[in-house]
Amino acid sequence: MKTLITSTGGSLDASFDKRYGRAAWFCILDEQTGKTEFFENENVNATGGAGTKAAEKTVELGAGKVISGDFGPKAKDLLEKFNVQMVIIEEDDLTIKDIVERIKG
Amino acid sequence: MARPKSLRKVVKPPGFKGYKPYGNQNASGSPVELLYEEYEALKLADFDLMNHLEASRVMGVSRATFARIYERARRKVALALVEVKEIKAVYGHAYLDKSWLICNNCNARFTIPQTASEHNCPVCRSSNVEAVK
Amino acid sequence: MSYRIAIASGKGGTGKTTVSVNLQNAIANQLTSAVLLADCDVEEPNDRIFFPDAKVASQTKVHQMVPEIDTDKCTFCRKCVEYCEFNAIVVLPPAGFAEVNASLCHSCGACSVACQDGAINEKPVPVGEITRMDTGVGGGLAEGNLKVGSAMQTLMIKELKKSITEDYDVVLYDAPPGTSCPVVETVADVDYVVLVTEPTPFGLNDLMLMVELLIDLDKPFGVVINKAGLGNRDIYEFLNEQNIDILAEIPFNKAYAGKYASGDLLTDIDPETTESYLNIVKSIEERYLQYEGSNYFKW
Amino acid sequence: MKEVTILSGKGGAGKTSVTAAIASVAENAVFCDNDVDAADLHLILNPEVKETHTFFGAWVASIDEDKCTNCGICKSHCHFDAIHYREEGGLYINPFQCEGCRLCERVCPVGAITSERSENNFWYVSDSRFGPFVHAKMGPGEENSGKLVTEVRRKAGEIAKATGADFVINDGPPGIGCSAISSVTGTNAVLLVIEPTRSGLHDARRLVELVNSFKIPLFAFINKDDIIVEITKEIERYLTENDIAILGRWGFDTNIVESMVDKKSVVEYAPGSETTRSIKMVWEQMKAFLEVGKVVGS
Repeated sequence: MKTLITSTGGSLDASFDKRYGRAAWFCILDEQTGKTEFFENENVNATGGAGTKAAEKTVELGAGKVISGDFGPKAKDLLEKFNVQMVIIEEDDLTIKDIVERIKG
Repeated sequence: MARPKSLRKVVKPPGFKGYKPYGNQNASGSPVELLYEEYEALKLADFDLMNHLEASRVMGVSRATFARIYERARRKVALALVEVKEIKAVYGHAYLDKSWLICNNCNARFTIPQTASEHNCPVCRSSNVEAVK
Repeated sequence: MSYRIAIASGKGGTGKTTVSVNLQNAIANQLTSAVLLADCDVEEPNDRIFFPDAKVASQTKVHQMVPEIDTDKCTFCRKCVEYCEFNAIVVLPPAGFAEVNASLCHSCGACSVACQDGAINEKPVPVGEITRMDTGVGGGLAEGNLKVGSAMQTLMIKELKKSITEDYDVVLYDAPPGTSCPVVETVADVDYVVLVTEPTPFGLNDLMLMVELLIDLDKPFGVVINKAGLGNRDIYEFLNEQNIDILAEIPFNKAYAGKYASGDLLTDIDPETTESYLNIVKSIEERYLQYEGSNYFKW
Repeated sequence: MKEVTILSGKGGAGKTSVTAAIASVAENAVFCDNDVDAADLHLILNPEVKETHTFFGAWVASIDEDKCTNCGICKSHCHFDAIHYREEGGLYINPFQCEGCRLCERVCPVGAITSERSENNFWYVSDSRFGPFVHAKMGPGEENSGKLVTEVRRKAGEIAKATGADFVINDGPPGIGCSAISSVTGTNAVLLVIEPTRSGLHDARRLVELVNSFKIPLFAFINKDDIIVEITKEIERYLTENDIAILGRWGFDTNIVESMVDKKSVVEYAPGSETTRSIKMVWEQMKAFLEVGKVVGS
């Protein structure tokens, strides 16, 4: 399964971004192969609807699970509709690498 | 490998973490673990006074499965009362209507989509999870 | 045509609602009974709280035209997504999913222009309602009430104004707080703005923002200083420097604040406060007499 | 680092006075004014601005009159009545009425219309006597934006991280719209300041609904609780029914207005007053909740 993690930058050393719709980057982790790929969030500066667009991107990238700091009501509805598992991590100072390693166990 | 159990819908998690007997200092042995779905079955059948068919529909399981869950729930409560054991509410094989779970191991909060086949923590794989009130 | 006055304040809590309600009462008693109050604070309309005995005369739903995507006709080309500046449309080609989120939609019509497949139809979605009430004061109260979470404040205000088809001598608009779009919409067609402020640094700060906006919009205005006696003199210096009219000062007193709190405002007002409202009415009367559409020659 | 947002629904309930008072008792905190539409906290914090940033707001369209052929296609497409004929002929767009949908730009057959993001909004990073302070100023008539709120909160979070601050304290916007949502998502607790008036109660109900939908722990503070006891009681009943703890209360105290005029927090202006004592209690309880997850003594 693929997992989307919100990130502040385009590499594994970047910090985990606790915002969903307004995260700077999205990291896609393929849990089977352990490979990661980074996508820039085009809607980071949208005046509205950033959460909706992020949810659309999540489904488009084929993620079944999404890890972020919080989800707005509109994003929640959409993710629920597409059976995407939402995961909230509240810790600060995590890098994308930390989270990926946690998942890999 | 055993067939994964299908998830049972729990409308509302129990409002307690557990029960302790009093008037008896030496409650014996390990606590009885009452699963959320067992609590829900007791509630639907003996509190809301639904018949088994109605209750099974609410929980989204077959009538036979409901009967099994309900039977187990009653036996556990009886065991706890007679053998003076504590009761602990434990997250079982349930998903909650639009609500969130929390992992006691890594503190991640998460949802369980209806199509999910497992209910462990999606980050650290721990099975020590409970519903967020 | 009615003479239209907006009652506005940059900051919330200056007593804008109190002034609106009492001003309607004073105008009804002193000037003309054909005076309507319209509550344009559509997100949190509070004027009706002051009329516990109001009778609802009529109620109309307000709709927003929201596009709906017919997935049988849709070719999932995503052109509508590209046209939508408000990120209200989600299209997922592999899933055959295309939907418009009504709470993000601004009803601009761009997606209908974008769609080449005739898959978009606009359907009315309720965003709130307009209520007309008989309050026993003048022509009563018109209230716009927007559903929680809707972004269509300006549409609601426009519709509220449109719903006032009768010919009143004076219409008062109780504006929402702040200086953003809904306020601009409220004052857009008025003949005069009454700014309500309080003599504190907060009041002055927000008044300055409001003055800046009204000068930009080229609207005539005057200021009512509420809670006079509290705070300091800075606001008077500012108004004097800028040569802005002070219509009246309403003295602060705690008993009066208690009346506000309980929604009981139109009775037992102390003489000083009554005097203040008379002063506002007088200033308005002078302007009203010069107003072209006025047929006010009775006196 | 933990984050708290102070909200009130209706304006004028005393939210900024409460925030300023908390600012003077909270140690090692970063402050953030989320009320970007009518920012007030800076009047008391008296910040020394270190950085100024432009915030790009909504799109605003304008017509190049040299290219325009007066065909009127844009006008017929505009759903906001923002495009008008000039008395002397020619079309123009009223920037205050423009919603920024850019449809006119797309339908113009001669490419005479362009849109630009409004540059009339600013946000600042400042130092204050209580600690770092992030605040903003929106141009008049600008669209009230949750995005600007998100932006100032992000910066405040970054500063807190960099300086090792324990708390970020947000002075929330009025209302229950998009900017209020932006100011509560992802915070650790919300403090609701309620003034016991009919409209105060009315607004509090709508806010409780909103905050509950995000499952964020919610606490209440009652301001001017002695103005009308009957409504204060009604508010207390409502809060109890909804399991919302009242962390503290202020009576009507002229010190509050006087301190504001003096551009000080009430804690600085009247350190020995009951009002000051009360706010200290509120912060102690809030701090305990944020640190260990429960409220002391309630």
